[in-house]
Amino acid sequence: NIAQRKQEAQSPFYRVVELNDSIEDPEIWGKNFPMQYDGYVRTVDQKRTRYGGSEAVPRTPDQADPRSIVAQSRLEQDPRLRTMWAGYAFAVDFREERGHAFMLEDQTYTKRQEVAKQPGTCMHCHASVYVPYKKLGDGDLIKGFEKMNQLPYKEARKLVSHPVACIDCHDPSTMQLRVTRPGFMEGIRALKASQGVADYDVNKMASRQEMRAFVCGQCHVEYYFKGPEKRLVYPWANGLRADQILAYYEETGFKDWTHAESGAPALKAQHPEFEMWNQGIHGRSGVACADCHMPYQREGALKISDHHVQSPLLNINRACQTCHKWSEEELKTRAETNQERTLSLRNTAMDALIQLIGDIKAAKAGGKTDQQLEQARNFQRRAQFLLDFVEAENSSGFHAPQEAVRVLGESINYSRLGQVALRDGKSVAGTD
Amino acid sequence: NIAQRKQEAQSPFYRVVELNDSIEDPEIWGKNFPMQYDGYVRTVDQKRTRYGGSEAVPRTPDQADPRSIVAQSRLEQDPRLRTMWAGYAFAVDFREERGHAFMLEDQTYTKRQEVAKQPGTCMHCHASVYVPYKKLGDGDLIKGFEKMNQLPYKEARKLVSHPVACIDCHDPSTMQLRVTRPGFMEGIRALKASQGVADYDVNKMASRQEMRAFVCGQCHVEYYFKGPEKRLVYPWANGLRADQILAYYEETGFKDWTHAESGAPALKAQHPEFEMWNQGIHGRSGVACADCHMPYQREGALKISDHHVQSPLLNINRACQTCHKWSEEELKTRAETNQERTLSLRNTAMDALIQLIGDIKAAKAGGKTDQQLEQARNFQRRAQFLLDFVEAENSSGFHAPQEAVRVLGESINYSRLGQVALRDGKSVAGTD
Amino acid sequence: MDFSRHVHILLAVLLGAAVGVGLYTFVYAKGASYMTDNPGACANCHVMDAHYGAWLKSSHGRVAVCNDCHTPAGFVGKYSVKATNGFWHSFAFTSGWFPDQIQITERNLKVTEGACRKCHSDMVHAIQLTSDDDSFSCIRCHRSVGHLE
Ligand code: HEC
Ligand code: HEC
Ligand code: HEC
Ligand code: HEC
Ligand code: HEC
Ligand code: HEC
Ligand code: HEC
Ligand code: HEC
Ligand code: HEC
Ligand code: HEC
Ligand code: HEC
Ligand code: HEC
Ligand code: HEC
Ligand code: HEC
Ligand SMILES: [Ca+2]
Ligand SMILES: [Ca+2]
Repeated sequence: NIAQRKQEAQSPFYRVVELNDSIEDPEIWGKNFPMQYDGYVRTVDQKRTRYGGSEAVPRTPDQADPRSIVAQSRLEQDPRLRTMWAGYAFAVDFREERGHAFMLEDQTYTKRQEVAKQPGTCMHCHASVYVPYKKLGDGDLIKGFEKMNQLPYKEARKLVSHPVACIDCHDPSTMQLRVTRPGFMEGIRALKASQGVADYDVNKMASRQEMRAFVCGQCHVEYYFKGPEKRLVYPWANGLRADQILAYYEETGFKDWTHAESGAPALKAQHPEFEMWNQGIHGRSGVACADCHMPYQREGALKISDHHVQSPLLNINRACQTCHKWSEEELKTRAETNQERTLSLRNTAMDALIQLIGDIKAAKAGGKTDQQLEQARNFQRRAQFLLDFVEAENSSGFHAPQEAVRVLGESINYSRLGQVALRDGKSVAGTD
Repeated sequence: NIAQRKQEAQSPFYRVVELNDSIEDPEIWGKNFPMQYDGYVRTVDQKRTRYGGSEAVPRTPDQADPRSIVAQSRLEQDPRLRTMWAGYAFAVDFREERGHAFMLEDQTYTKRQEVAKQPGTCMHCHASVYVPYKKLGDGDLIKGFEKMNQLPYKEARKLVSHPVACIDCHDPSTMQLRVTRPGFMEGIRALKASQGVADYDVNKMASRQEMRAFVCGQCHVEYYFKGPEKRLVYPWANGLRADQILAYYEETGFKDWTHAESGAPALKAQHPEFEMWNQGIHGRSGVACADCHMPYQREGALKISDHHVQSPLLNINRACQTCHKWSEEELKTRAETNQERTLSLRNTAMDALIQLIGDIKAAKAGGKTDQQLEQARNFQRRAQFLLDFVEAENSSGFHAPQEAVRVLGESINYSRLGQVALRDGKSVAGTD
Repeated sequence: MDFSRHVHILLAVLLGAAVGVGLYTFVYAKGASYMTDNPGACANCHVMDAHYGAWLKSSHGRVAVCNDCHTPAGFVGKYSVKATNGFWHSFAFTSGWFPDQIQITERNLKVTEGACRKCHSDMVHAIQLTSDDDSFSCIRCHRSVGHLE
């Protein structure tokens, strides 16, 4: 009733506890902000959309992995992925991602941990590391980051206790958004430098609206581990487009692994949501991640940000309809039409890549030398990275529909050129 | 001033002449509707945008061609087009299209007329044929259409006198929009039939908003001449997507010509603006051609449709800002960003096709038989049609940015598969 | 010749004419009603018709009039904005020098953003908690509240 609402409105939050920069546990923050906390804990929900969300798949817990529910396996859905990643941990276990509540346990128990020795760097995006970094660095965030990167995963794991928490996105005294992740601070600084902006300090120079995307860009980005220090680096020094990132890797000569079937120096792309969103019309229009994935929600006489971060297609009314007056059904169809087009060309690109890998494998078996295979392998490296860039981007093309498909078109070209190069045993005119 | 404007608002048009269904001359219609007529005659303007509009290129008139100004040659801009169309009239003369005022003379004097014998069918889209068709068919539009199709171009040319005129889009008694072109009536009927709607009669069943696109769809469409009667047919029986149209041609076994360098049974795509627009977000949102190309314009107290049909990028305030609140500069950049992405992949696709044609040509010269070349030629046929579909579409991808790029991706795949097939001398597993 | 003097004379003449014409427009177009809060006053100009119609259909058609959104709170603010806008609207209308699709100016957009907060401060209190950064725009999401498209 109105009296009650007026009351709520006047003092929206009660300061029940005194928050400070060392309180990690979201439950304590939740005492002051119970509505946001309620949403936050609901990220345990699992619900599928046509191409996103996630499905709760039951499993029998065992010694190595106590989880009784996981998300569906992407490798089972499309076995071609196993071929694409042959020889790399991803070929062993790769699942649809699910809500934030699971990030720490999913990382701890993925079978990828069993086949490869992972560094503490992994923690950067799967745990509340702000307080642990500061502790480890004696008050210095960056030092703590550098130290944790160099620990073995198992050691680092002991230093953290929560998935991403309030403190990772909010300043406890003002509740303002803030970036706490060194990877993003350094990545965005390199990007801005390439655009002529020197010494960019994200926490001082970003607008509030930018921060509504940057806090997500802390983790939803392409990355690699640089050098023996395993420093987490976002490869943005040339720009955020797939081809600019590929150029960066070409310049630095980095590879993630050697492809087991073809011997190509392969790259793995991971969740470049932030990069793709930047190429799309929503990004260009200043529509931030939080606008769609944490839309405002009425609670009594107040509106608050929905902290149940999830697929906007599970929440079209609030996520889309304030800006778009189309019906929910129509908006869903629009998003899915963009996704279908992307996935149809993704399939063409996937077939092309798998055929190239098969051809190189056969040529190798047939006795071709590394030198004879070099060109085809380089084509594979490029084709595969571009395809994976779209494949790994979790919106199935929605965040930047035309750009996703353009990148796939270039991937197809490289895969098929690889096949031609292999047959010619020499360079193809004008394409290298 | 306001007094005059208040007056105007009350009686928008004066009936100066009595119009009827046999008055062709737009100047006479213009007596009743001088503001629309003023716009109509301004389609002589030539002005370039970044990728559209047109440029007035001076030339010295001669016996065969009295034009002293033409539009820029697309063949000179991109000589690869000559290779793509080798052996077909388009390789001889193909220019950027310009305003409606020129349609009749540009058709009459294109050098394509010199190298190929064209039928009267051509007239359907380059002249005011409504009255001539009716005359030729003794009052029966369809009969007149069929008769004119079968005349040689030169004969048909004598029966017409104007470019598209008021009577081609308007009912003279009500000024309502109407479709007067048999090609569109039949094409849309076939399309609707494929969607389960029987006996579709466009002039009875279309909504007013649909008509604001259908009157343009009378001409801005892909077409072919069917059989010895040279009937104009819009190949829409499977749907409007590029691949559906390609499937239609595959089923009917139609070809436009035999490629001079490769011997492939080639297809030519032409101006599929209507088809592409249908795949885009504007088409889906019910934004019609006239909304952007003939936006409302203030004339004193009145709003009229701007009959100066042209590139909307020459008129962003009226064409776009009704719906979009971004600045003119920003809107132009948005459109151009979509166009750039399309054109960049179009270049990749064009290189791929030209290389395939070169390879087939070399293989032929090297003594390969027709049977050995068949598969590569079929890949060329498909790759070329899909590329040309985007190339010939005059918005450089703007009408449907993601779809344009998807079609190019498939084209690249076919071109490169053709090269592989040629090298293997046999079918490539799983791709045919 | 002193060019800048000529420019000054020219400007003075133009301005005189503008004020004259503006005054004529003001009287003839029932300018006095501009001073009221009656939305009909705005719709006196046919170029405001579409906005008037769209306002009637909008969610605010029954809860806020034009001036609630297009003038700031407080008497002085309100009438000084009205005076500035009133002059330019009359001038533009009479001269015909304005785009077919009228675009709101930055200045007036700020006024409107302020207006949202004027009525809805209770509702948005929570979301303003993290920052009262005034570049945070309401109409980024609620563009159609005043004029349904
Ligand atoms: C305009 C709305 C919008 C914006 C802005 C947006 N997204 Fe999305 N996002 C979507 C939609 C729609 C999907 C597809 C969901 C599906 O398929 O169920 C999606 C999917 C995702 C997914 C996969 C979700 C799932 O359910 O599997 C992630 C992760 C994601 N987005 C992160 C981001 C990040 C990070 C940003 C900002 C850098 C961002 N999004 C910006 C609308 C948006
Ligand atoms: C500290 C790192 C981190 C931050 C910050 C972060 N995410 Fe995530 N996000 C993840 C991880 C890791 C997962 C996958 C968890 C899993 O599968 O166990 C994930 C999953 C998701 C999903 C998938 C949910 C589903 O049902 O499939 C969405 C959507 C999403 N994040 C959006 C966002 C948005 C929006 C923001 C910013 C408001 C954000 N994330 C901030 C790391 C992060
Ligand atoms: C730069 C941030 C970042 C780093 C570093 C990172 N992750 Fe993730 N991880 C994410 C995000 C974001 C998601 C959710 C999106 C997705 O799954 O694509 C995710 C999802 C996952 C998932 C669930 C989906 C799957 O792949 O099965 C696992 C498991 C995982 N990460 C393991 C790891 C491991 C192991 C490491 C270290 C080698 C690591 N992550 C490093 C950001 C990161
Ligand atoms: C992944 C990032 C992320 C995490 C984790 C997070 N928030 Fe937020 N939160 C946001 C964003 C984005 C906003 C919108 C801020 C803005 O617009 O300035 C927000 C806004 C808020 C606000 C302001 C009111 C509102 O709802 O808009 C409060 C209070 C808040 N969060 C509390 C919490 C609490 C409590 C937790 C932990 C239980 C938490 N947040 C965890 C991203 C996060
Ligand atoms: C804060 C505003 C905002 C939100 C929230 C938003 N959009 Fe948009 N959307 C835009 C803008 C702005 C454009 C660009 C067109 C324009 O300028 O009108 C756009 C364009 C689109 C387009 C056309 C572009 C294309 O690539 O086809 C689709 C489809 C779309 N949005 C769907 C969605 C869906 C689905 C959601 C929810 C998941 C959503 N939008 C949420 C503002 C928004
Ligand atoms: C949403 C606005 C919009 C709609 C609707 C639209 N167009 Fe366009 N059209 C454009 C833009 C923008 C261009 C690119 C112009 C340029 O590059 O200068 C264009 C280009 C064209 C061109 C080439 C113009 C030139 O200057 O070279 C033609 C022809 C055309 N459109 C016809 C159509 C037809 C026919 C329809 C309906 C079936 C249609 N358009 C629907 C916006 C639109
Ligand atoms: C009777 C056939 C016909 C109809 C009907 C028709 N057009 Fe055209 N249109 C043409 C032809 C032919 C040309 C090219 C003329 C030339 O280059 O000489 C053309 C050219 C154009 C151009 C290019 C102008 C430039 O500067 O490059 C645009 C834009 C255009 N038409 C839009 C439309 C729209 C919008 C409609 C419907 C309102 C329409 N047309 C109806 C046949 C037609
Ligand atoms: C189905 C309608 C249609 C038919 C039939 C048609 N045209 Fe066109 N023509 C157009 C449209 C629309 C344009 C403008 C768009 C473009 O140029 O792509 C055009 C443009 C042209 C142009 C100017 C641009 C150029 O290609 O150099 C010439 C010349 C031309 N046509 C000649 C012909 C000839 C010759 C025929 C008969 C063989 C013919 N047209 C049949 C619709 C048609
Ligand atoms: C290529 C098609 C085309 C041609 C040719 C054409 N018109 Fe139109 N005309 C339209 C369209 C589309 C509309 C918008 C009708 C609607 O919304 O119902 C229109 C509207 C009109 C209107 C209604 C008022 C308005 O401006 O919206 C009048 C009057 C008119 N046209 C007169 C003419 C005259 C006179 C000519 C010849 C000089 C002519 N038209 C040639 C397509 C055309
Ligand atoms: C009658 C309304 C209308 C007109 C006129 C219009 N648009 Fe749009 N536009 C839309 C709608 C509707 C969408 C889809 C997004 C949405 O639902 O808000 C859209 C989407 C877009 C997008 C995003 C989609 C993409 O593919 O990137 C761009 C860019 C765009 N319009 C540019 C233009 C330009 C440039 C013009 C003028 C030439 C124009 N529009 C004219 C209504 C219109
Ligand atoms: C004398 C005729 C007339 C009257 C009365 C009138 N307007 Fe206007 N208005 C115009 C004209 C003409 C423009 C376009 C000016 C331009 O774009 O330069 C305009 C533009 C506007 C704009 C957008 C441009 C800007 O300055 O931000 C707003 C907002 C506006 N009017 C609101 C109103 C309101 C509110 C009222 C009633 C209190 C009103 N108008 C009364 C003629 C009028
Ligand atoms: C609830 C708030 C609200 C009310 C009431 C309102 N407006 Fe507006 N008006 C706005 C907003 C917000 C904009 C900016 C729209 C935009 O940029 O998309 C605007 C813009 C305008 C513009 C500029 C055109 C444009 O689209 O930018 C004019 C003119 C205008 N209003 C006139 C009026 C008139 C006349 C009335 C009363 C009949 C009125 N408004 C009532 C909120 C309102
Ligand atoms: C004069 C006071 C007043 C002003 C100014 C005002 N509003 Fe409102 N608004 C109201 C009232 C009262 C309601 C409740 C209407 C109802 O319950 O039907 C409302 C309802 C709303 C709603 C819910 C209805 C809907 O359209 O979804 C939104 C959103 C909203 N206002 C946003 C805004 C924004 C944004 C602005 C500024 C552009 C604004 N308001 C300016 C008084 C105002
Ligand atoms: C990022 C998008 C976004 C922005 C920015 C935004 N809102 Fe909202 N607003 C929403 C959504 C979504 C809802 C619906 C919440 C619900 O229904 O649970 C809403 C609801 C409202 C309501 C209540 C509607 C009702 O039905 O009662 C009002 C009032 C309102 N907003 C005013 C504002 C004002 C004032 C501002 C600026 C300070 C603003 N909004 C900024 C998205 C936004
Ligand atoms: Ca998911
Ligand atoms: Ca042109």
